[in-house]
Amino acid sequence: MTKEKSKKPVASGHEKSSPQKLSLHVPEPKTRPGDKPDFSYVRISPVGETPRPALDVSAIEIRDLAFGMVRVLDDQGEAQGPWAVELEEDVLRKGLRAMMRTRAFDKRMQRAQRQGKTSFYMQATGEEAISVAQQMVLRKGDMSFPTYRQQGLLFAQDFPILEMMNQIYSNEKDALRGRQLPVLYSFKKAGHFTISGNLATQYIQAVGWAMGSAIKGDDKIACGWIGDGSTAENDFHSALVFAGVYRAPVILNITNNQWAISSFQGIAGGEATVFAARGVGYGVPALRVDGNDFLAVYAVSEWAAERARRNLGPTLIEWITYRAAAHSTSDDPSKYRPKDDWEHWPLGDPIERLKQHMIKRGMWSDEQHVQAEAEYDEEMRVAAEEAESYGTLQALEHRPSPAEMFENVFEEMPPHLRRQRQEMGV
Amino acid sequence: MTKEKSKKPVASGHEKSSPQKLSLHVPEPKTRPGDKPDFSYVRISPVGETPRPALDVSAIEIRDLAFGMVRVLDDQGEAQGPWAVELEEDVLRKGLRAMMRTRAFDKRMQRAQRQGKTSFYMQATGEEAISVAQQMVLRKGDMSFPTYRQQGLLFAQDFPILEMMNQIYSNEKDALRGRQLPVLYSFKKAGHFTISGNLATQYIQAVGWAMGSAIKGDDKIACGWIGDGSTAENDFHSALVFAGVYRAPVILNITNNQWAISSFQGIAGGEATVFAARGVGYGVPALRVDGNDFLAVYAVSEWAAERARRNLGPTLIEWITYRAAAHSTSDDPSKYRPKDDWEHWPLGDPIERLKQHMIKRGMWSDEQHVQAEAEYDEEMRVAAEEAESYGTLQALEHRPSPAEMFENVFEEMPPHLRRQRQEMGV
Amino acid sequence: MSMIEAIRDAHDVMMARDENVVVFGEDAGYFGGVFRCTEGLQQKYGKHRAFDAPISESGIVGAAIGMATYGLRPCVEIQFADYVYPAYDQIVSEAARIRHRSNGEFTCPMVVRMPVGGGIFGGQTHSQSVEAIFTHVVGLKVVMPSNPRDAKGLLIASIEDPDPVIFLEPKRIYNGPFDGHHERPVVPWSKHEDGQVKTGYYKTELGKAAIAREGREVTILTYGTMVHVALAAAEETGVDAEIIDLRTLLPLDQEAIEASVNKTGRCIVVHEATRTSGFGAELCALVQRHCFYALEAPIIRVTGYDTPYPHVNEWDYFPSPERVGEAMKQILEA
Amino acid sequence: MSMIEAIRDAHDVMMARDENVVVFGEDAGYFGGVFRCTEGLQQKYGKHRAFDAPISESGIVGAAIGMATYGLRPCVEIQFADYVYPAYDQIVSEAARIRHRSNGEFTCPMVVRMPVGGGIFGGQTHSQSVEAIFTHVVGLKVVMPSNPRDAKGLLIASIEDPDPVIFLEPKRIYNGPFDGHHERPVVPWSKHEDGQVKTGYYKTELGKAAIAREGREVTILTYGTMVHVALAAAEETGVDAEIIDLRTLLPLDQEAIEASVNKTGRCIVVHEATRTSGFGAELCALVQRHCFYALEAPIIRVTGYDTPYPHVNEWDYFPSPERVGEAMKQILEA
Ligand SMILES: Cc1ncc(C[n+]2csc(CCOP(=O)(O)OP(=O)(O)O)c2C)c(N)n1
Ligand SMILES: Cc1ncc(C[n+]2csc(CCOP(=O)(O)OP(=O)(O)O)c2C)c(N)n1
Ligand SMILES: [Mg+2]
Ligand SMILES: [Mg+2]
Repeated sequence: MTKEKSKKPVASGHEKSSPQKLSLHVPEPKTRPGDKPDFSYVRISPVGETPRPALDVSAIEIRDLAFGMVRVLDDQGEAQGPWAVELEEDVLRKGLRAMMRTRAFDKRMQRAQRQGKTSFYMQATGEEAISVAQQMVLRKGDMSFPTYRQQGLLFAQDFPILEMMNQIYSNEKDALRGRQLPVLYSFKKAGHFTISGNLATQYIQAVGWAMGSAIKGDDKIACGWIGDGSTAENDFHSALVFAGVYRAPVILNITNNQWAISSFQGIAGGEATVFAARGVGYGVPALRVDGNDFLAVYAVSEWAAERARRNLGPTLIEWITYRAAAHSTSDDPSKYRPKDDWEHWPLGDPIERLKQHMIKRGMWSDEQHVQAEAEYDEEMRVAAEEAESYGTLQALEHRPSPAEMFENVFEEMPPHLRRQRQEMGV
Repeated sequence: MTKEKSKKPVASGHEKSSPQKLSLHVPEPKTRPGDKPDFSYVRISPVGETPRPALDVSAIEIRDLAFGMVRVLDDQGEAQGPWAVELEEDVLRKGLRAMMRTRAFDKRMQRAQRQGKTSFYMQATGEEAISVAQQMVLRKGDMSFPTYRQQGLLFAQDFPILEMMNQIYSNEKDALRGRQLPVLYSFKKAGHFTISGNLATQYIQAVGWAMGSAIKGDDKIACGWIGDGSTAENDFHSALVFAGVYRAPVILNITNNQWAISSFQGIAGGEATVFAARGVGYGVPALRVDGNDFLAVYAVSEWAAERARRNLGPTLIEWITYRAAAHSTSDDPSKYRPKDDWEHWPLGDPIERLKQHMIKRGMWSDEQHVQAEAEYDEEMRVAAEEAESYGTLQALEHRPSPAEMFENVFEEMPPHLRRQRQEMGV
Repeated sequence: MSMIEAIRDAHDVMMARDENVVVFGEDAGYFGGVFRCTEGLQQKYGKHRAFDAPISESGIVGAAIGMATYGLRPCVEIQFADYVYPAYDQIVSEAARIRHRSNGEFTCPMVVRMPVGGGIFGGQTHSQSVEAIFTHVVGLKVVMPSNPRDAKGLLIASIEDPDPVIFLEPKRIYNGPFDGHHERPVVPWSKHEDGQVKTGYYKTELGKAAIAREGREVTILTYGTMVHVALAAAEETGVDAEIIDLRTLLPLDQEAIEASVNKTGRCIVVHEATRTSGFGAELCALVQRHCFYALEAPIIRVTGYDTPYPHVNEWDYFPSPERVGEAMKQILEA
Repeated sequence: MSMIEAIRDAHDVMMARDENVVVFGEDAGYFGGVFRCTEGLQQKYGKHRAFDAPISESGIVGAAIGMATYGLRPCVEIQFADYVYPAYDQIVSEAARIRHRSNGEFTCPMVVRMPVGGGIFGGQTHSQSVEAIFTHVVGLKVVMPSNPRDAKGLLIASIEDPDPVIFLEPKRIYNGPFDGHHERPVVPWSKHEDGQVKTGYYKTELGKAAIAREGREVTILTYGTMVHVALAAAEETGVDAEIIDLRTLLPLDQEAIEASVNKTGRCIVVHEATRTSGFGAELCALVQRHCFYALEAPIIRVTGYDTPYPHVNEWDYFPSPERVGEAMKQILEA
């Protein structure tokens, strides 16, 4: 390509300004307590618009998709467009059940915390589709590196809720021996990595784990998880660098639920761009997806998992969703956002949307739904009762022995730890 | 925009693979010692092709420019295209002189290190245009946060070379009192921040400094500098996050000289993408520029500086260049790349290219060039002789007093440091 | 005033006096911080002087360093000390050495605040005491108050200090003095003498210890929450302990320490951090060196154990008045 | 064999024995590391087992943790210890605690190697000794050899260790023992007994000190380069010092230390790191506690000063045989 010679070069300094007072820009959410919710800032593509690329696509080729939004379910509950996959009835039933049980579990544990039975709890309300649907495309041996808000990964596997509750209560049956804060699970048998209380640290570990699988010629893939706020952490960067450089078989998930405690996603960098757009700068193909659309989550997760399994490398996915509940039991969102925000969230409730789709397809009904809800509530009540019988924070006499503190610091206890344990008198 | 309803949704799992052995991809440069140099991997745009956007452009709007390359000087030494600015003769003369003196200085100091007069030296051969031209668009009070390879910033200001040499020799006149490794200058009066030996740490500091200027309603801007290899460091990420979020008045420079000691730029992520492409994911407008083209560097630096001064925020610039010499006096590049790489570098030598342009414009001649070279060599020889008279690593008796070690650890020396100084007996 | 209010007040006083003081951190702007230590500052001083930061501890500190070298006095918050590690490089390699390496051309007057310590069922990532990884760093000052009065005075002194200060806030005593008796109700600071905080500007000099209790039998070197635990231990055992509240760990008030140990001839060091290579080690090293001939018994350390901070077994880990009391008895018998 | 060759050999032995061992770091692949400690491994074992890494210390360690939890045994290189700080969070918050927090479900067998110490005119960013910021971290082992024989045996033991190990290599003695007499020519390891390194597989047990010199008058606790400085000091002063080469700092061989100090009644601690809160403090704290009644004089620390490592004044900072010798004389007179 040649260009005609520009006739007269532009004179230097033609745009030079005289000194001007600078000022600091501090992003601010559109609405604060008392305001009418306003989600006009969310870039939403029409259902079906964002294309489905070939599996072996490069980051550069699909760089514009980061600004689109993969959506499958339309407002009427119909599946539309290139990402619409005809899922078997039992897959949908399983997905709906897992999402509903996640929510019922959250409700029960939130209440347990309020009753002083545990120190802390974190709900995933409104975000259930993402972890549930992604888990459903994974295979045995794959490893997820979740944050504290991916309990859906466990419900999608019908993981024993008693084991989760025992951890939350730090009771005598807690597999983690009362060491970890509630919800910071570790369930290796479920492909669920030990959750860190430090944000973002595990994103690069997921990449390293996936590199390990590739180094060994294994066929396992890894999934990293991070929140919108936590993308600002440095480990986000190192994860993307390593994933891009070594083409690690990993799915890198960003759950953009619009909030990081009291900070809206603009404080993490979501004001002038979208998080998915980071992929291309690291050579990692990236998509932006309606995270409250179970079918879209399933389809894109499957696509990304396939890329990883065929040694085509990493995929970055920004899931757009909304943190409907408080950040944690220590948080009161009415202090920093409109009380009724969630009801106005334009992408709806993932459970309601899947329910609508299933009703549409004749697989489900409102009555069944109500009945299922009641059933799961009851299941959680009963399980909690049993878990509580093994101890809670109000019944410390049931807790794991203090001597456990010294176990598993190392594989073999060194002399100084033995001495300290003796000092403690246990 | 509406899409026709897809008739038959694609069946799930249609792309599902059976388990497949993964393998690790490790990027490898195209050529190694003994190979014929091959730079076909460098994306080079035709001169004049990459457009010049408006100053108040957004990162998303110009996201494709990251994959182009701003170039002004063509093979014949003519200025072409939308970025061609008619620079005054004295600007060009000044630029050429600064680049040539930089190179002469490097030559002399490299030799001094070989003679054992100092411990260490780092040349900027082949990259002189970038720092020289950028400095020429800065104003008094602006602050650069350079790496160890931006000595051109000082030459563009006619900074006293004796002060630089005294630092390199850690002699009795060294303003840094023999504390710092050679070339890790600090010259506040020249808008030259104290250089860290730790890579990338100062990129975010440049952003913070610029935020400070904006907070105070000042009119000063900052320039951050980083190498291709160092973009992998975490501080690169935090700098981009903060610059994007707060729209800091800062120019974020990436000097992509293709190498980081023995590692080619693919190891930092330059294989599947370009570094400039990182900008859009952080909401920072980004350009990719021929760094060996003095006129392009000048024009793009001026554009970015104007953006910053008008409170339009940060700009990320990837300068494409080549590290012609060894990484440092401790390095031997023939161990990991073809010996004659530099001669085949497709973007040439910045000094030769500006010289050609100036000759074309009738401002310069080959004879003048040879004469200037000799003059600068002699200037450096004389200056080095003087600097050496104040001490070198071979003449430690001239060094700053060991007591200096305890000074400026804090503004006021605390008792324990006073005690330790006494202990030392100084 | 609670310690939270005292810290907020120190910010307020300094932001009013010096427009170069700026405050930021995760959730520290609009909301005022998860512990509410910066509440109201954005509303009062504007978004450009008190704002929310991305979740990037290293970015927060790195940006603060840039601002400090520009000429501001940033006072930034790390949400929990357990999350300061990503910022460690910026603190150690940069903030602490900028003055020295530039021979004073550039300086870094900056405060990095963070809540430390356990006792709130926060598990291993909301309970750590990180002082020792900073006391080894040349070029830093390290401060830890034990009550609202000192908290305000020390924070003001830290903000005015020309060098970087690590300001550690024992979160267990944010709302009231806590002596380790978790089974008892918390007494608020308003009921405590040290909760009577002067209004307006005042400084508590860095580098000076306080004597929390005079005594003759044994010296207890401690800081933060453990001051209250040690006081309880003295009261409960009846041992006439001299309790030194170090307040500033770096630079250390060695004079006060030596004077006390030379008087009592016995020394116990109490801290919540894990033992090995904790700051207590430095205290032991100094005391044995400088008071060797006065010492009648080996110095005892009562500390957290060398394990991660537990969740449910918190009270077995937390150095209790009982443990301190036993050390007192042991050292008096030695 | 030089220490570099010994370290390379340890890698080679372990990569041949265990295909789960992988090696990476900045310039560590094709080129074999700036100190050439991994030279030839990529050529021998393939790019997927020995490769170059991006300049991202935290990425290197973070990825290594992921690999270790997958089931590999990564042994990674940080180019200089001065650059380990960005990785500090991954080491402290993750590697060190993964086994504990998952109750052994996930483990992190990983070695992080890095050159430490000065004496090469490397200035403040190529000279630091970082042991103390790791010895305070529960869940880590910390190792520092003083000669090629130990370097190989300890590195093999570290790679085989089921937990994360910080492996510190005193770069000043990579090529030959250095006793602080910088004015004298370097003697290569090939001329030294401890340079006679066995071929093939052998281990030097972690947690066990060595007696570098038996003696009766004073115990010197030290490690790395300073072992050689202490030996020189003993020889030059004629003091009959017992020099303990700790080799592993965590877990520490307390038995060996106590046995020696109880015998000599005097103790000097020597290290190159800055003094305050250095590892020497922990050694003082332990010795005064456990050998109190045997001690005839206060323990003396001979260390780097509490300033950044200087460039041109390196030899004034570096603990010299003279300084150690003077401490010996002082302690014998006490
Ligand atoms: C390193 C670190 N810094 C700060 C925190 C405190 N913290 C816990 S959750 C949270 C917000 C995270 O927001 P986001 O990543 O968006 O995830 P979400 O809670 O929305 O799921 C913060 C700041 C932490 N746990 N770790
Ligand atoms: C934090 C840190 N890690 C590693 C190093 C060692 N090191 C010094 S220069 C260098 C290569 C940098 O390459 P690049 O960023 O491309 O800059 P260039 O040398 O090409 O100008 C490395 C690895 C360092 N100085 N700091
Ligand atoms: Mg969020
Ligand atoms: Mg480079």
